[in-house]
Amino acid sequence: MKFERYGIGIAKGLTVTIRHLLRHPTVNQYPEQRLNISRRFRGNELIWNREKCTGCGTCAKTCPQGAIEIVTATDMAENKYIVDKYEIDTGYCIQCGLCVEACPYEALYFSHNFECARYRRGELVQGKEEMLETPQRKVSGYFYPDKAQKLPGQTLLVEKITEKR
Amino acid sequence: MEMKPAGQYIYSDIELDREEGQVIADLKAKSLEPIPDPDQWLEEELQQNILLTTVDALINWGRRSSLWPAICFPACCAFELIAANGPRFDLSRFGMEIMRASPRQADLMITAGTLTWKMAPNVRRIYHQMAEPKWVIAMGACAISGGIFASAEYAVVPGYNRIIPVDVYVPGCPPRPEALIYGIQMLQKKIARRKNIDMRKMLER
Amino acid sequence: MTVALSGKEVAGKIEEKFPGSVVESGPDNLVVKVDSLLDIARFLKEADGLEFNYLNFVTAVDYYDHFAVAYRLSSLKHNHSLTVKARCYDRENPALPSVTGLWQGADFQEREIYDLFGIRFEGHPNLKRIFLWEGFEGHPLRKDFI
Amino acid sequence: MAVRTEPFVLNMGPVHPSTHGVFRMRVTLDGEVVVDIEPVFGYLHRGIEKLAEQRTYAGIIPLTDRLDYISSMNNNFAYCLAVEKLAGIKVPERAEYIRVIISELQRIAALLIAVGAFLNDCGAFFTPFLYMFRERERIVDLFEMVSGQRLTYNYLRAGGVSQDLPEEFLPALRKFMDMMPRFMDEYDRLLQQNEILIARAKGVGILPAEQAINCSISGPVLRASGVKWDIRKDDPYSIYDRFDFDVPTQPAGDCYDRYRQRVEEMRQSLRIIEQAMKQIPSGPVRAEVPHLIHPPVGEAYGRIECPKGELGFYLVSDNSIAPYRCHIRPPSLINLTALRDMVRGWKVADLIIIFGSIDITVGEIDR
Amino acid sequence: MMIVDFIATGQGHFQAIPPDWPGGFWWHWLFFTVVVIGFVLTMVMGVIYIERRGMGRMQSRLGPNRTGPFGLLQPVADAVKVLLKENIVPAAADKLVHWLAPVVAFAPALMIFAVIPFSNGALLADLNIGILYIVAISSVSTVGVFMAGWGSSNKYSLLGAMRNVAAVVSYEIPLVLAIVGVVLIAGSLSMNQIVVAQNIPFILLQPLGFLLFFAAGCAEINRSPFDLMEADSEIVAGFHTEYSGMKFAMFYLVEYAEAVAISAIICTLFLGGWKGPLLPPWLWFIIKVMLVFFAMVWTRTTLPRIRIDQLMAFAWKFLFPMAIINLFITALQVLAGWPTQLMWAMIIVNFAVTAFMVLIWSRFFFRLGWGRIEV
Repeated sequence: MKFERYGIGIAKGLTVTIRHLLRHPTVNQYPEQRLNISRRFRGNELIWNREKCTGCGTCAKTCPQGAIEIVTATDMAENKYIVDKYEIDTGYCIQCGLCVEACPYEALYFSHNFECARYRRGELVQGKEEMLETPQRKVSGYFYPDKAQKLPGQTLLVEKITEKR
Repeated sequence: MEMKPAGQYIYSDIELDREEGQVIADLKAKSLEPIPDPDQWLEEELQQNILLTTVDALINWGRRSSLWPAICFPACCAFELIAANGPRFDLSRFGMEIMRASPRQADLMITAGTLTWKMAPNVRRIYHQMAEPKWVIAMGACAISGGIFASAEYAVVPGYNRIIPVDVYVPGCPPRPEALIYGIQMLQKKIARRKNIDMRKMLER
Repeated sequence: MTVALSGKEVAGKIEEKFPGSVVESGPDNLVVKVDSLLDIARFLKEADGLEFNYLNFVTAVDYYDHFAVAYRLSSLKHNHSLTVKARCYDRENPALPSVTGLWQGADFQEREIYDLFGIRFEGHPNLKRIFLWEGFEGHPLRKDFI
Repeated sequence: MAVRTEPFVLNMGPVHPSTHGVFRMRVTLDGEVVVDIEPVFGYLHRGIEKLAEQRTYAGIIPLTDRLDYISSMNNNFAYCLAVEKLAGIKVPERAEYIRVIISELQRIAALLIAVGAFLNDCGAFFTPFLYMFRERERIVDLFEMVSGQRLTYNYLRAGGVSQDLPEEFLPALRKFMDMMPRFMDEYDRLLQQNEILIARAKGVGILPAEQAINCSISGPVLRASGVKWDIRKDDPYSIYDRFDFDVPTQPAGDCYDRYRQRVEEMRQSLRIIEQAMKQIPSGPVRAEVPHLIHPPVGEAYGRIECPKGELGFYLVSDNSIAPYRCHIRPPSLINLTALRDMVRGWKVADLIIIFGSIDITVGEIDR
Repeated sequence: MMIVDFIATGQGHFQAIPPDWPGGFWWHWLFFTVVVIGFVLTMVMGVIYIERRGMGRMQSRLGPNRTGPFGLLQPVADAVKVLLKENIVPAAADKLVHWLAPVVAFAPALMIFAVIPFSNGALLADLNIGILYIVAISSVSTVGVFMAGWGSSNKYSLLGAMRNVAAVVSYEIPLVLAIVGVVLIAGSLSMNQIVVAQNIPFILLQPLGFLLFFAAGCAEINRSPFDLMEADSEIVAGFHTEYSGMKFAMFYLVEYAEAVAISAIICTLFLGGWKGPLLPPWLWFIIKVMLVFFAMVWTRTTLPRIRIDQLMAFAWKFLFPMAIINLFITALQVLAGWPTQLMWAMIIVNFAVTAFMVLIWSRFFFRLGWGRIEV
């Protein structure tokens, strides 16, 4: 640092900031432009497959939070459980993904959706009917590579060439 | 004033700490039930559907276009909040980049992070220091319900709505910056419906 | 590579200097008597060939009948490490000598143990609650804390 | 006649713009000169160690994410090392490489924040902070691709990693690696030689080497004081002994040196990633580990060099599915021991930058 | 009708005594009072917009762009919101002082514009001691700031206010000395005469003076890198920590009004004021003010903040001696009659002197008191 006292450092810094003024900013204007989020995105809701679920309760056991509430009744005729109540409080869930990893029957997925804000605390509790897959509530590829293949590739900031020099 | 040599420090009085502990204990005893969500306006909207006056519209436009957040970032979610403020998601598009360090000048409290009982009196105080009108967004699982730390009951407040009213809940642990922006837009919608000038009350006078 | 010193060898050295102060010695740890803890700590810090000048951490474990306070020491000079433990059998009013005079880094950690386990450290300059507030009842990390 | 002034006490925090979270200092001031400070902790004490005693070994990983939330991957790494040591699990080769790449990327991300926050404390009005946040965003993108979350990754598992890298990860990482050195040069141009920064930070808050060791300081703060001690070199864990990198040190131990030290470490991390990218083999990424781990009775201490210093997990097992005791060695808390001696006699403005140069995360201090 | 001419063409020459107006002075004063207040408020909104957008772009963000077209209405929205917020007076505050402080701070910021010419002779009062008036008035807002710090009964406020007073007291001297150089060349204290005298902008004749004035001016109005009194990272929000609602709005206004004032003074003294080809003079004036303000935003975005004792050292050990030397050299040049005959030689000489001085000072004297504390 030979020139540490001549004001050259300040001048260099000023050139960096003025150059940024001329560059295209890296902003993604969210409500209009939407990023393609990760294929493995752990969305803020869970998606539950009614057909595949056997009601074994492994998800509830694995959940470090105890956020999954599952109540089952035994169906003697078909020799399986009927899920009476399947409820998860999204305001309490931490999206760690352990339940999805643990599910032995591939009946539980993450959603690919993050717009879940609510005005009321009570509306955050996801009931059985609100957990089914719909066109709005897409399935994320977390822990399911075959589902991930169908989703669009992630938008990466490294791909965005904004730094012309 | 002479500096004392290394090793000799000035320690605070234990009385002050006791006082702080007393305040915390009082607050803890007082806030056993969550404060109900301020959602009266939702029903109003359904029942009356009164056209807002022009003045109301102007005021609400001003309020919702320049929400200045107060600094209250206890924990992890703070980094998603900063990311939302940062160059990629850029809250400043909504006129929100002015983070007022002084709560007196802020309108919005984004509660990014776990609240502990030791911190609760301070957050409550910040909330009371903010000038009306003010709003609160509970960001993340910890702010909504205590989240992953809720079972450490001795230290963690299960949700900010125990001590302050919350307007919008944004779930996630932490929510993505986009999710936060979505929550902010919901709050803006809420502000837009707010009635500042109540004609009926004026007529009664 | 940090060498974990054999507790037995070190115990031999300590026994030479302070007979009867080592309770137990394992492959990489050493349990010493509470009374002679401070002397041994000073010896470990200053003796040639040992020179444990760096205190990695201090912590405590609650075993119902006693508290084990573990000091993990290492030497940046010789690059070896050792875990020294002291057992504290008094549950009502457990106490240990403080090592802040030797390793200043123990300052906050001893306060933490005092806060979360209730073990007093005699000679600590500012022993008061660190994470919880004054007037909090009980010590959270004890096994009997609900 | 000697003029006497009365000291007055200023409470800085728990909510203050530059205390990096909810940290409080009782500052005794004489005018603008700091006579003494007393740090007050506990405003974010969330009982992580207590919670860990009630959870399974796998269930603790989400907790470690939230410990030092700007270097979550490193926390996972340290915890997994401790569990593997305790249960004697062998990690597959590919998983080791993934861990190293991820952990070094995380180091860069965390150090970017540290440097940015330090410069912000110097008053550079968010510019360097936002530039560095942009670069962190590029890293976070990669992490999101791998793990599906932006901040709390929960990616590493005892015995490997949860999923293999997606196929587009390595090309994207390649692009990042080509880009990053240019940006680092740009940051250097922005403020490294700035006269005002030098005037503010050089010679301020000097921490001598002996005192640093005595206070158990670790990480960049220790190395900035001239002590060549890096766990990656001196006690290599995982596969760090296969990589060729330097341990930079700085002579003086002042704030400016700590800032330079962090920048140098980022460059070394880039070197490590470069080598790991070349050598990464294919194969399984997760060892055959039972769902619930029952380690034998015993204790283990797994430590890594995290961006803030030595992060260690001291686990005591009683052969059940949950650890009997899980102690975390928090580098942030222990690095603060020296703060008091460093700031005495300096001004309020210096207190801020000295505090900023130590680089703490409150989540880790209070746990 | 001068006024019609002025609005239509932007040209015209106002005398201090406007004889052809019916009613004489009153119309003139009324008109210009309205113009000045309107100008200040509009300019404040303009500079807030410039600062937020410009700073956003320099930080590779966008800045406000949602409110109105290109976010142009953002300052309006801020104003609507801030003015309607609750007004809090702390319980322990000195009520009267707390209430008066924003008024005391606000009035002088507006009064400065009385002597700033928007066009040839187009100013509220063409005082023959215009510069002196500015120097006198601009220090008054410090009283308001200190009242705010004292009246709030908050430690951070008090610290901020003390810092501000210290800064203003120190920086007034180099500020005035830098002005004197200009006055010597122009030969008048009247702002209008100074602009008229600038056949070439005085920045070319007084480069060192310009640098000194810019630095000292930034310090006086607490722009970065001298924004110690409201340093976010150190003392929360400085003197207006306890202010909310309309009173805070006034402080916010003062902050930017002072910035506009300093920019206007700089452009009047050094950049040729309203002079310029093609465009009408008032437009040139506004463009120049914006440019100077942009330079302030630029430095604010880039530079770290300096410490309080360094702030003092910078004033007394760096700016003050340089200002004296600058004054001395200028006086010599004026005595020798250079300004009229050897204009270009003087420009070269002055630039050489500036470069030499800055180098010398940064090498030897700048170091004094640097990096250590002087109590």
